[in-house]
Amino acid sequence: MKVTVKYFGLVAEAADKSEEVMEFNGELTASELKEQCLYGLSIADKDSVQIAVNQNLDDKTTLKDGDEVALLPPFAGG
Amino acid sequence: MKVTVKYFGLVAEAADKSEEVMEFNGELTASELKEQCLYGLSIADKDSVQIAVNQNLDDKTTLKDGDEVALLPPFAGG
Amino acid sequence: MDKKKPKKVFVQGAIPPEKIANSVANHQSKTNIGAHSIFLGQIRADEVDGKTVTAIDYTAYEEMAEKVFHEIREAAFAKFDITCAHIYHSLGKIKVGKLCLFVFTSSAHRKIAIAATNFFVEEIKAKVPVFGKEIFEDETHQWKVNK
Amino acid sequence: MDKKKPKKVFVQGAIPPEKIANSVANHQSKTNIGAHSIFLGQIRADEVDGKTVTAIDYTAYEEMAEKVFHEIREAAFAKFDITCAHIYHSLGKIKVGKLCLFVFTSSAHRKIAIAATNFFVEEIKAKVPVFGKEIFEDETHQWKVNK
Repeated sequence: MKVTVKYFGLVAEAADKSEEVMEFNGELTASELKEQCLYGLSIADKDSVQIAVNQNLDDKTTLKDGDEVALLPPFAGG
Repeated sequence: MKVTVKYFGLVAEAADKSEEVMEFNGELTASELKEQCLYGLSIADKDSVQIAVNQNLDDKTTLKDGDEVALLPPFAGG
Repeated sequence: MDKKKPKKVFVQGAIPPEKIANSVANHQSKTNIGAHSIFLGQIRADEVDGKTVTAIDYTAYEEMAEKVFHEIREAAFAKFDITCAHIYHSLGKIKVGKLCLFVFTSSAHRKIAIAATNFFVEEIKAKVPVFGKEIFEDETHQWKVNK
Repeated sequence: MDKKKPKKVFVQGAIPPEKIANSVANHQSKTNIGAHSIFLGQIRADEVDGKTVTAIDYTAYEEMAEKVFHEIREAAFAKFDITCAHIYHSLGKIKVGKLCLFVFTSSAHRKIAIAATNFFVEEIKAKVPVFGKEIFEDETHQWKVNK
């Protein structure tokens, strides 16, 4: 199963990447994927990072093949 | 004693004048003057006409020589 | 800063949209500002008994009105932490679709600017001796009353 | 009317003040409008630990952001009796004093326009995935967080 992970703002900076394709077997929720992606990164408040799956905020869902997952640090628009 | 009376908006229209100097003897309050000025004029709601004496809303005051009294219909600014 | 120089609020005729752009541009050097809140009043083609408003002819008790505008400014600066505030109101015959009121406040923070503009608009409507003759297409008229 | 055509909200670079004048001028033919309410966000020279912000570099999860902007518009039109609503948000490096957000709503009545603009601003701050890197004069930076 493949999902595309997008990194933004301070998460992209800490990870030093903006996008990657991850492959894995078995079931994985969005928040499990987040934990995995942020593991080892220097981010002060990981709880403040929200997850969007296919452009909807959602950390409960179990990921499906082809999903687009985004890791979103606190919003700063306006 | 002389006061200047200014008419605005629908009051000026009904009175067909914008300003006049009135002379009288004895004491007169602002609201008594208003009553006198509006007497006989075709104004539907005379209660809605406010009085300013020397540019302050005031209908209680007793007029003094040289006062400027304004008869102000409902405001419509903005 | 603006607080100290009382400026004339009334302008003859409609307020041109360019005035808004100029006012905003003039504030780009004030780097403590984070938010501008603007209110514009535009003449509406209201229908009354089948007749349509084509213009409003504004008159005012000008000396008192400028004094009240000044008092509203003072109250706004006392009440809100705004950096600047500008108000312009039209006099004369303003056609439908044209602007008759321009309120512009600025602050470090959005909520303050928005609240201050709201305050100005409500105070102006309630307290300033401005009168409006709504002129219909057949040249008859009625007198506008703020609600 | 505007309701039906979803337009792009993001613009590259700062929003020029002339855009405001043009937007207002474009609404002078809509004679059912009585009130415009405008909010502008301007980059502030905040001081943090003795260093001064010189610019904010905005990035966004663009596809999701445009979708959320659209949902906010839909919600605003359902909630408020507005005739039009326009939003523009900058992307890229916006210098201090320049405009990064332009919200513009119009209605027959002032209270509706003011409430709608307020709604847009709060919703945009809370819900749209936009990220801001505050750049200091020494080229260091910190990430902005909306409060």
